[in-house]
Amino acid sequence: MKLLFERSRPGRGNDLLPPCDVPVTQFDPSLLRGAPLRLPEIAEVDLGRHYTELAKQTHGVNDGFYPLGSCTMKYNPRVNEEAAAQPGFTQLHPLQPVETVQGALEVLATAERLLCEITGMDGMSFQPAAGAHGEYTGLLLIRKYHQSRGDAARTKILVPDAAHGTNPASATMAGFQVVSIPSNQAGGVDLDALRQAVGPDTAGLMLTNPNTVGLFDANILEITQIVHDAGGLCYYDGANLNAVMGQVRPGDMGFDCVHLNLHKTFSTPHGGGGPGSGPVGCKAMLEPFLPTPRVKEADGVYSLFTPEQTMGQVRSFYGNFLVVVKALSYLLTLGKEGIPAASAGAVLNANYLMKQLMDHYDMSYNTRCMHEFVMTLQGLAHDTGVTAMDVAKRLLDFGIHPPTMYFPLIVHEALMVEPTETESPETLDQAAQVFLDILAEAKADPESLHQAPRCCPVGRPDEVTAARSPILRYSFGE
Amino acid sequence: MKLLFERSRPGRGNDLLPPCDVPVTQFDPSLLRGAPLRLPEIAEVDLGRHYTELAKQTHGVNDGFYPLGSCTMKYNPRVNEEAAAQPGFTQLHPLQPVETVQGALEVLATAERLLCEITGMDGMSFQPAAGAHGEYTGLLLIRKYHQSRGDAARTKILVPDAAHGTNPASATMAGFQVVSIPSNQAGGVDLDALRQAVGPDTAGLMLTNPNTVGLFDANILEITQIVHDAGGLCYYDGANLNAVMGQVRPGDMGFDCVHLNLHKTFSTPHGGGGPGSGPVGCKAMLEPFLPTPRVKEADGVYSLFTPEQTMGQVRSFYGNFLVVVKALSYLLTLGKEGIPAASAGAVLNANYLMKQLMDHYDMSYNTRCMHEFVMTLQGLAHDTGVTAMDVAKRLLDFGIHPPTMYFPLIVHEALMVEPTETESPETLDQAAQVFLDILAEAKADPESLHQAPRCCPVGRPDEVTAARSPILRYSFGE
Amino acid sequence: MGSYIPATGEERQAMLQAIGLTSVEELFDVVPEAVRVKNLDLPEGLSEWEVSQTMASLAEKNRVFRSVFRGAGAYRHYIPSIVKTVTSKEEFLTAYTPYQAEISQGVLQSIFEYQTQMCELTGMEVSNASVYDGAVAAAEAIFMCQERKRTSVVVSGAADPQTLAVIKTYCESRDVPVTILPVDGCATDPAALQAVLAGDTAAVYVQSPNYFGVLEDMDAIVSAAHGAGAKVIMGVNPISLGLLKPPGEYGVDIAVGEGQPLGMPLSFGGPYLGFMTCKKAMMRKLPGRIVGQTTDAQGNRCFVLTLQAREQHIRREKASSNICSNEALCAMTASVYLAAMGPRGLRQVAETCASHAHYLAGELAKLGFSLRSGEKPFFHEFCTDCPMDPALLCAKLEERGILGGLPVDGGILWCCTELNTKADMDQLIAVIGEVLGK
Amino acid sequence: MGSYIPATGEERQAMLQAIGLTSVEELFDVVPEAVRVKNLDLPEGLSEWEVSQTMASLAEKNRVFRSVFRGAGAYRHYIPSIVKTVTSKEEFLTAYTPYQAEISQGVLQSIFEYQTQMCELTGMEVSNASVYDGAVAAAEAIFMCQERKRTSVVVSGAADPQTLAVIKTYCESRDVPVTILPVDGCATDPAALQAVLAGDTAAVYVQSPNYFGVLEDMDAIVSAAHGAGAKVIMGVNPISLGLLKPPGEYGVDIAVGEGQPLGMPLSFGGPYLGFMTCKKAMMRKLPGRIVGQTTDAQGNRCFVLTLQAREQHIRREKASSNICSNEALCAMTASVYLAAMGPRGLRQVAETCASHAHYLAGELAKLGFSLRSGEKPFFHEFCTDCPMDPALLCAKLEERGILGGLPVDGGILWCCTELNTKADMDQLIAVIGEVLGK
Repeated sequence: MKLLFERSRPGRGNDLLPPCDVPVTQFDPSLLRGAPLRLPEIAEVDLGRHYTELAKQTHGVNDGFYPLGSCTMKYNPRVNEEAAAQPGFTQLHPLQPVETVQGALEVLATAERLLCEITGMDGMSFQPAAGAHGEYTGLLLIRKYHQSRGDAARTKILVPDAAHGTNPASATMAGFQVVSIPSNQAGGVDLDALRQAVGPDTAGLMLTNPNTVGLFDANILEITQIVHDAGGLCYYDGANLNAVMGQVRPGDMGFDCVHLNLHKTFSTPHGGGGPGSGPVGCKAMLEPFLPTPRVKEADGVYSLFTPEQTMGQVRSFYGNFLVVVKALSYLLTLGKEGIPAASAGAVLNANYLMKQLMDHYDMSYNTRCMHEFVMTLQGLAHDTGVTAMDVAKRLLDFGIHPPTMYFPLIVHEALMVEPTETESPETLDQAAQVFLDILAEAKADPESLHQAPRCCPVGRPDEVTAARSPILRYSFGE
Repeated sequence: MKLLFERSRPGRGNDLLPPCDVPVTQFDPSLLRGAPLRLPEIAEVDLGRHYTELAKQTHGVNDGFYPLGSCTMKYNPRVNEEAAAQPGFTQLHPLQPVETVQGALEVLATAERLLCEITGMDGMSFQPAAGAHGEYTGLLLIRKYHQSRGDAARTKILVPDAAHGTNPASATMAGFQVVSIPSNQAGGVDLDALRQAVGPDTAGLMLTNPNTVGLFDANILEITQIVHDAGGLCYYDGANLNAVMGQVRPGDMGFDCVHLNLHKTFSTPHGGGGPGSGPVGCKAMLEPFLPTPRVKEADGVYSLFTPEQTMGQVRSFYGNFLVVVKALSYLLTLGKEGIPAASAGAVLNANYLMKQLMDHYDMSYNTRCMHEFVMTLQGLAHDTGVTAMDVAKRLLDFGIHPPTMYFPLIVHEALMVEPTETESPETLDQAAQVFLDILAEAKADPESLHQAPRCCPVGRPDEVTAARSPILRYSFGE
Repeated sequence: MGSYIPATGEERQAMLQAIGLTSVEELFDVVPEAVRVKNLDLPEGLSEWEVSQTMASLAEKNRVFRSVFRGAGAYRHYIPSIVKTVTSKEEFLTAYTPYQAEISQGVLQSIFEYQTQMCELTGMEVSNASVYDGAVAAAEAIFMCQERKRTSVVVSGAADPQTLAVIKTYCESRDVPVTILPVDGCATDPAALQAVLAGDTAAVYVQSPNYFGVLEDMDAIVSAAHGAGAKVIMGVNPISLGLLKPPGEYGVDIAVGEGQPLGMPLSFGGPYLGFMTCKKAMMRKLPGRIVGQTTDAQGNRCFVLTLQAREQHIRREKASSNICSNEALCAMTASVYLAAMGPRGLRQVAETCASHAHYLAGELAKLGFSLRSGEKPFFHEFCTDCPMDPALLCAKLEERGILGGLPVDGGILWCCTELNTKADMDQLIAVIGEVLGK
Repeated sequence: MGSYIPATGEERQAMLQAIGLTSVEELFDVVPEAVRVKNLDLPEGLSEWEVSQTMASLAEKNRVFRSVFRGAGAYRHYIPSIVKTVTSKEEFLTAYTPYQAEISQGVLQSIFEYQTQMCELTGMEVSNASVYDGAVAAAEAIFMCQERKRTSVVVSGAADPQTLAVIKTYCESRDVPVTILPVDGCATDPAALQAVLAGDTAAVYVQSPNYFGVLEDMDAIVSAAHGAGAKVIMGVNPISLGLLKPPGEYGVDIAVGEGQPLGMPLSFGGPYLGFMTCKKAMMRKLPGRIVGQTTDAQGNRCFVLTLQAREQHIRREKASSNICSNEALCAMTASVYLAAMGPRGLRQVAETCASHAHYLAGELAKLGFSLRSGEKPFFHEFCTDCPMDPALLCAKLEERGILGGLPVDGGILWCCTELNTKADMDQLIAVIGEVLGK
C-alpha cells in the first residue's frame, strides 16, 4: 500500500474553492512560512481509491464478529448515524445563543435524565470525551468533595489489581496515590485486604462490577459499605455496564459516581480509536462539583448554568456532542424493555459461547460469567508452546477479531471474550467451531500457529524494532 | 457467500415501524395471500454484514481502473451524490403543484439548456431512462416526423455494421426495418454503400461518431448530407460523445437528433446496471414530437406543457430525475473550459495508452484514435491459443477491469480500451505494464492464461450450463 | 472549474510529446475545420463549494410537505436506514453492468436475490433484473405476448394514466392495436372485457389495486381472458402483496409493477424500478438482464448474466427488447428493503396502509366526501367526490403544510401509507372541516 | 422497541437450556436481591421510524445560520465532499483501536499519514495520534514539561478561554502552579513574560493567532522562555499554517491546537480533535497513541501502535497519561482534508480567511467599530469596540439570519473564514448600518 505522500505528484490538486473575492492581505514576510508545506498533492479520484484500499484493510464490527473483551463491540445501528448527521446538529456553533440551540440542549438534558435513571445517579456531565477522561473527571469530583469538607488527608485511591490500567493512571493524573487491592480466589475484591487498606487517608475506591474477569462481585454492598464507613467514596468504572444495565444500578450498589462509555455500552461507533464519550454521573452531594456548563430546564426552556463549586472544565464546550446524539437515538430505541433485554442478551451470549468452549479451553473461573469470560491458555502454552497470542492471530485468518489478549494481568495467557448481545446464535456457533478447530491445529501442528495469521494483508509486525527505532512519520526520502 | 435466504431464521426481524394506530381493516379472505411469503428474516446486524461481504466482491470505478470500451467509466464525483441526496429533491412527489417544485423544474430546464448547447440541439426530453431507451425515443421522433408529413414509405433505418447492438434492436422496437451498412477499410462508413442504400424508403441513419472502433469519421458532413438529400434524418448515438464534447457538436455535423448517456459522458454512476438517464435532444423541426411533459420558463417561472404533436410518454413522469441532478452538478463544475478539457483528456489518455501498447499488441487500426482504441488479438490467438477472453480474465488478477471484449463484431478477438480522462498518467503506465506482462506470460506459458483469473473470489463461471439449465431464483430446498 | 483530470499541464504536455504531438488541438485535427467548436456558450466552471451551494439553492426552491395524502403512482413509505447505507456503498454505486462475473459476484448475487424475492412476492416463477419503471414494464409485457396471429391488446382504463400513456406509445410504434376498457365505478367491468375479447387478442392488461385503489375482480378477468386464449398481465402495487393475494395465485401469465414503494424515495419521479415476473413458459421472452446461478471450474456456486441469446448485443434487430442499462441499484434497494422488512414487516406495512386509508375514508365520508367506488374493496387509495372545488381545497391544504389527494375528474384521489398517522389524518380532517366551515 | 438482538425468543430459550438455565432472571441471581432493578423509569422503546422522527424534531428545534461571523475556538470551513465519503465508510467508523495490526493496516496507515501531515504542518518532528481536543492538548503538553525542579507554568491570558479553563483544572489536580499573563491590546506582552519567568518555570504556553486573532511576538516569547530554561508550548490554528510561519520555525518545543477547522463540522462543540506535535527529544513524554512503521516477517512495510511502554495498560499509575480512546476518526478526517486541499489549497483557504477578515475589519471601521488590537497583525479574527450594546446588535443580526461576532468585554470578537464571501460581508455591513441608523 502506497502512502499518500507516495501518491503525490507536483501540481496535482482539486478545485474546491473559488479564488479570493477581496484584495489579498499581505503579511510581513517574517510572519510567513519558510519551508515549503509538503502536503500530498492528489486528485480526488486517486484520493478516493487510496482510502477504499485502506478501508479494505480494516475490520470493523459492522464487518464481522468482534469479541474484544472489555470493549463491548456491539453493532452500530445506522439510524443513529443518520440522526447525528442532520444539519440541525452538525452546523450548530457551540457559542450560539441558547434560544437558538434548544434542541441540542434538550438532547443533552434527555440523555442525562435517561442515563441517570440507568445508573441511579442524580446529575451528569457529557464533557469527558472518553472513558479515561471520565475516570479523571470522576476522581476530580472525589477530590473536590473531600477538599470542600476540609478533609485534606484523603490522598489515596484504592484500585483492585485486576482493574483496567486506566484506573491507576487516572488516579495519578488526578493527584492521588494509588493503593492496589488484591483479588480473592473467586476473582472478586479481597474483603479483608480492603478492610486493612481503608482509613482516614482513603479518598475512594475505583471498581468495575462485573469485574475484569467477567464476574459480578456478590459482596458489592459490603465493599461499598466498608469504603463509606471509612469516609471514602466509591467510583464505578462503567466499562462493563453492558452486563448489568437495567438489572442493577451502580447508585443502588453504593457507588457515588460513575463514568459510562457511550462508545461501548450505548452502541456509538468507536471510529478506530475515537471519538468516544465518557460522561460522568454522580449522586447529589457531588453535583456542585461537576464541570461547567451544565444544562437545566424550566418550563420547557433549556439553559446553561455553572455549578457553584465546579471543578471548571475538563474539555471545551459540551464534550463530543454528536456522540451523545447517537447514544440518545439508541436509548430511545431500546427504552424500558430494551435496556435490560440488551444486558440479558449480552450475558446469555457470553455464557452460551463459554459453555461451548469450556470442555476444551481452560476458563480462569469455572462459574457462570456475566457479559464476558476469560480463558487461560497457560496449559496449552505449557503443553504445546502455542500461546494466547498465537491463537488470537490465527483467529484473524477466519475473519474473527481476536479477544482481548493478556488482560487482566492476574490471569496468565489470558484471552478475554465478550461477544455482546448483538451477535446471533449461529455467529457464536461458528466462532466456537473456529476456536475448537484452532485448538486441534495447535495440538497437531503447534509450529504452524506461530506463523499465524497467514491470510491477512500483512503478517505479525516486528513491534520490538518499531519501539526501539521509532519511525513515526514519512521521511520524504530524506 | 450465503444467500439472504440461507441467512434467514424464522421469527427474526427488525423493529422498523410502530403498531397500527387505527382499527385494522379486515379484507375478505378470498382477497388475501394464500401461500406464505418467504421473504428472508434477518436482523439488521447480519443484513448489514451480508451486503458488506457482497460489496467486497464488487469492483466499481471508484475502486480502480475500469477501461471498459464504449462505457466511459469515468470517476463519479461525490459532490454530485450529495447534491442529489438533498431532501429538497428526494422528497418531492412528482405530482406536486408546479409552484412547489420550481427548483426541480429549473434543474431540468438548466440541464436541457446546457446539454442542447453541447450537442447543438434545440430541445430535449429527460424521460428516457437509459441509452437504449433514448435511441427508441429518438427513432420515434423520426417516425413521427415522417408520419406528420404523410411520408409513410420511410420504413427503413440504416445502421452501420459496427454499430452498438442496441441500434438495430431499437429500430425494430420503433417499428422500422434495419438495413446494415458495411464499414470501409478505415473503419468508417462506406460512402458508396451508403449512397446505394438510401432512397425514398429511408427513414434515417443511426451513427456513432467517433465510431465503435474509436475513430472519428472524417466524412461525417458528406454522410449526413447523403442521408438528408435522400429525405432521411440523421440520428446521433451519443455513447461516444465523451470523445468530442466541446470540440464538435452533433448538430453541426448534420445530425437531427441525439441521445446522451448521462451515466457515461456526464459522470453519473452506473449502479451496477442502472439507473441511467438517456435524454434525447433534437432540432427544432422535431421538437413538436418530443415526449410530454416538457418544461418551459417565462419570467423566471417554470411550468410544464405538452408539445402539440407529442409522441406521448415513453416513461412515467420526468425520467430518472435524480440522475439529471447529478449530471447538472457535473456540468456546472466543468463548464465552458472543463467540457472540452474532458474530451481532450479522454483522447489524450487513450492515445497515450495505445502508444505504449502498439509495438506489442496489434491495433485494429494503426492511426491515432479518439477516446478509445480497439486491439485485435487474432495473431496472439493464432500463435499461442491465448484469446482476448484469456487476457481479459488475467487482467482481473491485477485489479484492472477488462476492456470490452469481442466488440465491435467486425474486429476479431477484439479488446476495446477506453481509459477516460479521469485516470492519471501513472495509472495508465501501470496498466500498460500489466498488459505487457500478460503478453509475456501468454508467450511463455499460454496454458496458464486459460486458468485466469486465479486471484478472484470465483473462477470463470460455466455460462453454458447457466443458459441451458437456467436457475434464476433460489429454490428454498425444493 | 474542475474536470476531474488528475494530470497536470506539464504531464499532459509530456504525454502529448510521447504520442508525437505538441498541442491538444492536434488531437482533433481529423474533425472538419468548418464544424470545430469555436465558442461554447456555457457558464464558466465552478469550484466544488460553489456547485454545492448552487445545487442547495435549487433544492431549497422546492417545497417538501410533511404530511402527504397523494399517491397516484408514487408512494411515500418509511425507508429503513439500512437501505440507504447499503445502496450508497461506492462498490455498488460505481460498478458497471456485471459483465465480468469474477469481480462482480456482489452485484450478481444481489440481483439473483432480488429475482427470488420478486418471484415470491408476486407468486410467479421467473423475474428479470428490472426495467425502467412500472409503466415500461407493462408495455414490455405486452410485447412479450405478441404472437403471429394474436397481436391486439385489451387494457383496463382503470390503470394508472402514466402506464396507459406509455402503453399507447409503445404499442403505436409496433402497430399493436389497443382497446381501452371503460371504467365503471372506479373499476374494470369483466363483462365489458368479455365483450371485446377476440381471436386476435394477445393479452389483457389489468392493474389491481387499480389507479383508484380498487381491487379488481381478478378471478373473473383471468377466467374471461384465458377463456378467449389471451394472456393476462397484471399490474400490482408490491406493498399490497404483503397482505393481498399475489398475481400468481390468480393464475396470471405476467406480473408487472412499479417497485418504487420498496425503499425508493419519491424523487420527483425517478429513479424508479419496473419489475416483471412471469410463468416459466415465457422465460425466454422476458426482456432485459437476467441473472442465473452456475458454478466455476472448482465447483463454487457463482452467478452470471444469462439467457443473453435474447439480447440485443447478440441478436441485434431480432432481440426481444433493446434494454441494456436497467435499474440495477433500484433492484438492490428493493431487495434490501424487503429483507429488512421481512414477511411480517411487509404485512404490517400493507395492513397499516389499508387501515389508514379506510379510517380516512370513513372520516371523510362524515364530511360529505362520498366514495366513488361504492362497496368495492380498496387497498390504500380511494376516490371521493368533493363538496367543493378540489383544486381550491388542495390549495387550502397546502397553505397548512398538507399535500392533499390528487384532484381527479372533479373528485379527489386520496392515498394513505403507514406514514399517515392517525394524528396526521385527524389534522387533515380538522383542516378540511374548517375550510368547509363545518 | 428494538435492542438489536438477532436471537428470537425461542432461540434464547434454547440457549438458556444449553447452559442449564430456564429463565433470563437466573443469569443475574448473583446480584443481591435487594438491589435488583424492579421498575426502570424509562420511556417505552420506539421503532426506528419513531426514533428518526424524534431525532429530526430535536434537530429542527435548533437554528442553523447561513451567515456566521463567530469563531472563538470553533470555525466553519468548507468541507470537501470526499472527506465525508471517506470517514463514513463503515470499516473506519466501526473499528476499535487498532490493537490487531494485521487487520487494521487501514486505520494504522491513516494515522501514520496524519502524524506526518501534522509534523509538516507545524514544522515539528513527532506527532501523536490525537487527544480529545485543543484545550486538553494544551493541558497535556504542560504535563509533558514537568520536571523534578521545574513544575510551574506561565500561560498567556490571550489564549482561548476554554483552553485556559481546562489548563486550570488539569494543573490544579496535579498541583502545578499557573501564572496567567495579563493581556495588553489583545496580545501577550513579552516583557510581562520576562518578569515572571523563574528557575522553576517548566513551560510557557502561548497561543498564536491568539483568542483575539492576533499573531503574538513569538520570537521574543521563545527567546525569553528558552533563555530562562523553560520549554515553550505554542497553541496554533492549523488553517493559519497554510500561510503563516509554523511553530517549528519559531523553535518551540511543543505545538498543540484544535484540529476542528480541518474538515470537521461545528457540531455544537464536538467531536473535535486535539493535535500535539513536539521535538524528537520529547517523543517518549508524548501522551496518547502513536503509530510507527515497521516490517512483518516477510519484510513488508506495515504499521503498529508503538512506544506503548509510556501507556497506562503497561505502566498503570506511572503512565505518562491515561489516554486510551482518542479522536482517531477525527484525525483521519483532518488527514483527508489536508490531502484533498493540498499545499496550494490550504494556502488559499488561509489567505482567503485572512483577506476576508481584513476586508471586514476595514468596513467595520468605517462604521465606527475600532480595532482593539491596534496595528498588530491578525489572522482571521479580530476584536472591535462596538458603538452600541453588542448583545443587542447581535440579536438584531440574528433576526436577519446572521450569527454575528461574539460579544466579548463590551466589544465584539469577529471571525471570517473562506465561507464569508464579500457578498455576505457587504450584507452584514448593510444590516449593521441600518441598525445603527447610518
